[in-house]
Amino acid sequence: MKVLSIPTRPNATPAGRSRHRSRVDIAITATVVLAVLVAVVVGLSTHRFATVANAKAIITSASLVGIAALGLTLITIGGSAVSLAISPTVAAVGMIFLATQSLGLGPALLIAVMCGMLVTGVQGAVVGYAGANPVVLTIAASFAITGTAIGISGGSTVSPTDAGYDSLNATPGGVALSVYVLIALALIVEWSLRRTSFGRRLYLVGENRPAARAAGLPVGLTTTVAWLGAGTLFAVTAVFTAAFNTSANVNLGGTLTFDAIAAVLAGGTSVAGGRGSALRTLAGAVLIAAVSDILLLRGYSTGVQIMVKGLIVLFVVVIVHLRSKEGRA
Amino acid sequence: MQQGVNPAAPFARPGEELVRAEGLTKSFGSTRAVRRASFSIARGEIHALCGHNGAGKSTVVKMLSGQETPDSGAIRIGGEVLDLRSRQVAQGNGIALVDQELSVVPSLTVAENLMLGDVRTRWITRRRAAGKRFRTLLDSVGLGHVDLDRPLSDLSIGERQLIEIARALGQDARLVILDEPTATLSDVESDYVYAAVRTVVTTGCAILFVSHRLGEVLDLCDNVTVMRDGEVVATTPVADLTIDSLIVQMLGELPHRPDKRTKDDTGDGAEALAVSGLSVPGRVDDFGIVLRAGQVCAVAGQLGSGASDVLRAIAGLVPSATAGITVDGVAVGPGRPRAAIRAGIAFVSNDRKSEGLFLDKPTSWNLLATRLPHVTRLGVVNRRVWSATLARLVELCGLEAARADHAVRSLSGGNQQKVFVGRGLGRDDVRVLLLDDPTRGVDIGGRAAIHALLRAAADRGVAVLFTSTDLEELLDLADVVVTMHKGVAVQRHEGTTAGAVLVREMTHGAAS
Amino acid sequence: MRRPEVLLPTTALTITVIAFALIPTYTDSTVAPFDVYNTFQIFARLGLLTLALGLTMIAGEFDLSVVGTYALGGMLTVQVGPEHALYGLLAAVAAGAAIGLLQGGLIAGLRLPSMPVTLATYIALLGLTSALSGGLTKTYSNVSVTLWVDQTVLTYFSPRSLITLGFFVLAAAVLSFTRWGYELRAIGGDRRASRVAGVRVDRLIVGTFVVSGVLSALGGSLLSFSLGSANPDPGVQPLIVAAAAALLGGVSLAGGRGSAPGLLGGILAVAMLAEIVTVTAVPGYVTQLFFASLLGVIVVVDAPDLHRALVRQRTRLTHPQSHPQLEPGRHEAT
Amino acid sequence: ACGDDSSGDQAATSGSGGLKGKTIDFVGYGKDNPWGAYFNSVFIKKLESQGAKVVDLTTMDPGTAVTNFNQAISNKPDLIVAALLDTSSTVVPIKKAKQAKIPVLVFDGRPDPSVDGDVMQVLSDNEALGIAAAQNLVEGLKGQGKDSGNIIVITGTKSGYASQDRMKAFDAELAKTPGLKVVDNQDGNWDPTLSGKIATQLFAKYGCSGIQGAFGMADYMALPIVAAAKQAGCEVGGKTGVIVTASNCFKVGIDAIKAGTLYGTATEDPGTIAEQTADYVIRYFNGENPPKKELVKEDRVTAQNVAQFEEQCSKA
Ligand SMILES: Nc1ncnc2c1ncn2[C@@H]1O[C@H](COP(=O)(O)OP(=O)(O)OP(=O)(O)O)[C@@H](O)[C@H]1O
Ligand SMILES: Nc1ncnc2c1ncn2[C@@H]1O[C@H](COP(=O)(O)OP(=O)(O)OP(=O)(O)O)[C@@H](O)[C@H]1O
Ligand SMILES: O[C@@H]1[C@@H](O)[C@H](O)OC[C@H]1O
Ligand SMILES: [Mg+2]
Ligand SMILES: [Mg+2]
Repeated sequence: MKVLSIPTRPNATPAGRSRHRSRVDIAITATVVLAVLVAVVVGLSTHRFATVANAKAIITSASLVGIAALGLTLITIGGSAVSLAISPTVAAVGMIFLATQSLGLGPALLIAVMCGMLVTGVQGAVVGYAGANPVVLTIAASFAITGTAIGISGGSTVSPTDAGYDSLNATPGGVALSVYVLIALALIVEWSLRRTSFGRRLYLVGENRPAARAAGLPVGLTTTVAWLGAGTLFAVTAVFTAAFNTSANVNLGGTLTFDAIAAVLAGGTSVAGGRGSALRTLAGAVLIAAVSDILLLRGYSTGVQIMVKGLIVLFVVVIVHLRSKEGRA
Repeated sequence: MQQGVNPAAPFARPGEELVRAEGLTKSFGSTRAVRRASFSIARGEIHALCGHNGAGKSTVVKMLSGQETPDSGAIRIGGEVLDLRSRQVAQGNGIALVDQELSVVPSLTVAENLMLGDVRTRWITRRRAAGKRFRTLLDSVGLGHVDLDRPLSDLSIGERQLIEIARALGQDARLVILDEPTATLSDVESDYVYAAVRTVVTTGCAILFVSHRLGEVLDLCDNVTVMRDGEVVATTPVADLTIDSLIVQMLGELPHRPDKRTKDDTGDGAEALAVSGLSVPGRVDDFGIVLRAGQVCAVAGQLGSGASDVLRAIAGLVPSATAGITVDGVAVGPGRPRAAIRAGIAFVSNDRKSEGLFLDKPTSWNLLATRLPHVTRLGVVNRRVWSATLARLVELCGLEAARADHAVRSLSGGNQQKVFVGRGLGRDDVRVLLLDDPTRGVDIGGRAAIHALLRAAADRGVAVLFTSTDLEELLDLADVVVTMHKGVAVQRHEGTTAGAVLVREMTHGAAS
Repeated sequence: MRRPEVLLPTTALTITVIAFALIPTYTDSTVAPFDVYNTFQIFARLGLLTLALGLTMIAGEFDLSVVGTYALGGMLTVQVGPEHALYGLLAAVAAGAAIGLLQGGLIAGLRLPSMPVTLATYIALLGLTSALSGGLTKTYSNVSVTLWVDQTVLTYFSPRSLITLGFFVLAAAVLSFTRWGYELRAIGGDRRASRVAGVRVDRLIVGTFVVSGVLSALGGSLLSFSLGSANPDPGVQPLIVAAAAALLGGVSLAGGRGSAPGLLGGILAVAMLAEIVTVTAVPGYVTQLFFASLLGVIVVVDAPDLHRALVRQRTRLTHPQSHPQLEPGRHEAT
Repeated sequence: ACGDDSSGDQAATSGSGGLKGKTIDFVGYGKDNPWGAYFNSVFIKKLESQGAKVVDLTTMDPGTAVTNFNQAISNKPDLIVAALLDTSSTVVPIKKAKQAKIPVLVFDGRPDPSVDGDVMQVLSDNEALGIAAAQNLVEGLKGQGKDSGNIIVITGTKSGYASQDRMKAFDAELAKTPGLKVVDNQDGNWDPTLSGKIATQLFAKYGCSGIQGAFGMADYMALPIVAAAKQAGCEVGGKTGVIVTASNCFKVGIDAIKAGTLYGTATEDPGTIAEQTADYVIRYFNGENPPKKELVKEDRVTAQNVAQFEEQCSKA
């Protein structure tokens, strides 16, 4: 077999180029380190920031967005960019969850998850098998979901007839249940992405769809499964959100669509697909929550918090882009 | 800079020098695409640039047209050294271009495409006035029948190419560069281009003509500059050239042939692939072939000859293809890549960047992408099986084991191609290996390694079918060569065939 | 064969005009000139946003930040210009241009994808607007301006809808009589080819984003004048409706396709639909379902893999003997 | 300025023909708001049962409300009934309606003083509601032995007088107990989800020890405050926990008062005012010339008197 190998050459990258590369690289790394340092210093010097209670507050506020963002991560890695139908899906599933409380918590949860999977999975199938543009498709889906939800509910708020949902508001060990669920789900998603053939296929399909097709990978199926997973995670967000608010209407999802996208992007995942991880999304969600928290504690308004969230996303997007360009120069 | 460069031969047609390339050098990473290339073109001259694939022709073109900046060397136009920073600057200096890759916009109309990027277009466009000029322009390339307001997407690929040529010719440029302008054109269409080019040079402008069609080069051009492996070999007046002498200039000394098998070694296998009546509307007409297990067969044809389409259709990637295909006697429905793969057909595209490799993923992922079912248990990756399979493949492909975890993007082109080919190797379920131009952009060493891989696959009983435009490769590797020209098979050759015959058939079709 | 950029808006507009004209026959409501006026008012509310988004889509980009700029423009107008409406307007336009310059510069200069960049800007702008207003809806005390922009002109129009129409006319003129028009479609259709052909791609991208910023900010200004107030968070509905209008107007998400008259047709169809819904008191959710089906059809018809499957199916049907018995002797090339 | 001025005459006279054949354009709160949903159902049903045609132009978005108001004017109905989410942006539409001689009835929060004389009004006693909320907090904290502490407030849409009047009265009443201080006051836009979000932030910002009392302007806004407090690990009610009050009543609120998590609320249930507004419309069309302005009587509700209001408050 040795005959087949060609003589290996020394890695002969021209000196000029490597010097140039490392200079840009150093600049990027320095910027990132500086940003982290500033954040740490500002954080530590902020009254009440470095306390256990506050840490709980941060992770709690990251939990609901975080779970939805995990779902979006699957969609993004699979090359479908983003879903713009997250908020309506969460609202509709939340309404269904509260409306079915009389059946008991278990059945209500099951129905909610099934609905989330169905609604999102159908979109995934259209994207996966027909190659439809996910952005337009999810815009259409958001109209369809909201329209249907209003049509059925008459536009009014759903209030539960049984209080079974309240166990989702539990705080075992003084930490909200949704936080445990977030961590568990992040680990499960991360494991599936890294260790299963579904995960590998998803990265491959997401990075290069024509290549995946030519290599005979099941493009349609893989995409659909990813969206089904996303639907499940949206449903989990929905039940927690509905339980927390004790009532649900078509506005339940609020700004969740954009919050989830922000978390995914802040985690350094590119919308081009083929890259990203659940843990990085988790980090993105926590990063945004932590910075918002610092600003909150320092007395900045909600507006400033939102603005800084946008700037963080912009910063990460630019840095990640520059880095990956460097890496492949 | 100048030493070691062949002094330009005297021109066939005397004229004032217009363009001079002086020691142009360009590297991409550690690929030295062009080294100290020098030549000059006179006013009124049609100057050909020839060379094998990857010789550096297009890179020279890119430097002359402002798309790439030379690492060193200079470009003089009308005696003045110019810094061609961008396409606009080059155009401002009177350099028009037809790129090797079709560069028109299908969603625009014919007229809009003709105006596109023209530095003379004013902010307010006056269509009426331009209309007359465009009509004349279209007439000159034989598109008199085409409506100026039709979107280009209504036109055939050949017609689109003619539009791009018309655009360049209509820019009143001092130098018009045509990089393989006729590769996708029929004879009739090409004739219009030749006529138009001849007309344009009478106004004193110069043409740089890149082509693999040696016949047209000899008919049309005044001087030929031949490049080989990034360097200029010679510039010769056409009067002093024949097709055969030009081929020798391009190929240089043929390297020593590796163990090319005799005809007896093959042909005893069972029929592995049978294709009949393969047609792709507008591209391939009624192609058929039978291959035995262990045979290596080349479909040889120039760009646009339909050779690639034949392979893609067999791989199920052309939805409009019709064909009867059987693998080991079992019929495979066309148009469905997964069915083809299930039947044992593995395909290696000629476009490894967009249709082949997952560039940002590690070598290991790329090699195992088509084998996930074999390395997983109940959907979970079995790390032991994964590493064992990987180790076997890395060894088989002659890759560095240590780099299996590096992104494929960081490998050299040759090694990338080995990874790509390696995906279809060492698998019992692969019966037919299809490779579309497997050594495009790969150097001599990498090419030999890939050839060895293909041979080894054939020895294990796989039927190998590949396309190539490269004579050397055809002669080295193939047991059977089917030449193609304009969508139809010209001739099937088994055993030794003279290279010149193949080149002739690929560039001229069947002898008449 | 009609092309989608003509076919889509004409169909959409025809259907809605017919539905509009038929209102009296299928309901007991009547159509008054005011309904036409009101249609144009709805048009004025979303028109500039649609134009801004549509132009970036034609160039093959997608400017999600338009709603952020729209909100900021409205807020600046209210806060800067209570006395002199013009100052407010200028502040909004300047902010829109600056935002466009920044985004266009990043996107063209670093070759960044526009979606994540404009999304980040969108979030940041909403935050900025909310910070400027303390999160509150701010009122505009200059009632005379409010009355002026919405007064009836020529029965069917108001200064506001006429200004908006004016921008569509201007855009149509610029796009059809200057090289900007086809160059914009060129860079959206095939950016590489455009670069090779010598189009100044980067400048054009920056310019498009500046125009998009200015138009969105102006749209926000006009809305604030009309409402006499500015809302720091208009929500995502305007963006989604504007995107739907642009798609109906024959613009494609892939870029390279679309025209100003098409965009006008798209947004007029949407406005008329909204007016029909109000006049006939059709429940709002029906409109949403209608939009959903419309977009659903557009996106599915456009889906490449579906095309592939259809071509394959058609090939099968027209060549029924797709797996024929191999006739010996015919396989091999001569 | 819009529409045909001359035809407005007979519309302006209420006549005495009852509601039969009358058209009422209803620019009320949207159904997505729990209060609006119940108000609308009662109000519309009652008028339709009398033979009137009600055109539903309700919304919870202040901008859309203005458009809808203008639409209503163009429809030339016999009456426009409106709730004013944003007081100032409805000044111009009210003036336009007057020009078009279309009568307007405003309910819940009062209109801008500049157009006060141009409309009929059935108002919640928002000042009483604000006072009740403040009294609930003072009383609740006193019960815990506190006469000082930090209060957070999440209001309804701040651009409307329903919120502003409640807040003014609340502040004035609270000022009587100098130890109590409003440390944060945020616009919750009559939106339960938004209120929960804001509350979560505020508990993170001040910590459990930094908040002694909370005022969510509606029951459906106060309950997310309770949920947020619990999520943040803060005690609610009882001997030391946060005292939470609302200022309108729903079944969920009554349940919470009984459970002890909500200290108190005030009446202003949507049913009562809906009945009274519908009644006003009927009287108007019957030519009974009802007074230009009517106020709904409001009461304070706590655990002590919850039984008395349970029936009135449990319909929505
Ligand atoms: N952008 C690039 N990055 C890296 N390598 C490149 C790039 N462009 C060209 N090359 C390499 O430079 C060499 C010369 O390529 P070039 O395109 O000039 O060849 P050519 O003579 O035009 O070949 P062909 O006849 O196939 O068109 C090849 O090895 C090619 O792989
Ligand atoms: N980005 C990179 N990071 C690490 N190693 C690299 C990178 N790019 C190239 N190399 C290594 O440098 C060496 C030269 O690579 P290069 O692509 O320039 O080779 P090449 O001359 O084009 O070879 P080939 O003819 O096979 O294409 C190879 O060993 C390659 O693996
Ligand atoms: O609950 C709210 C009520 O208290 C207020 O008066 O008007 C709007 C309602 O949503
Ligand atoms: Mg070339
Ligand atoms: Mg190479």
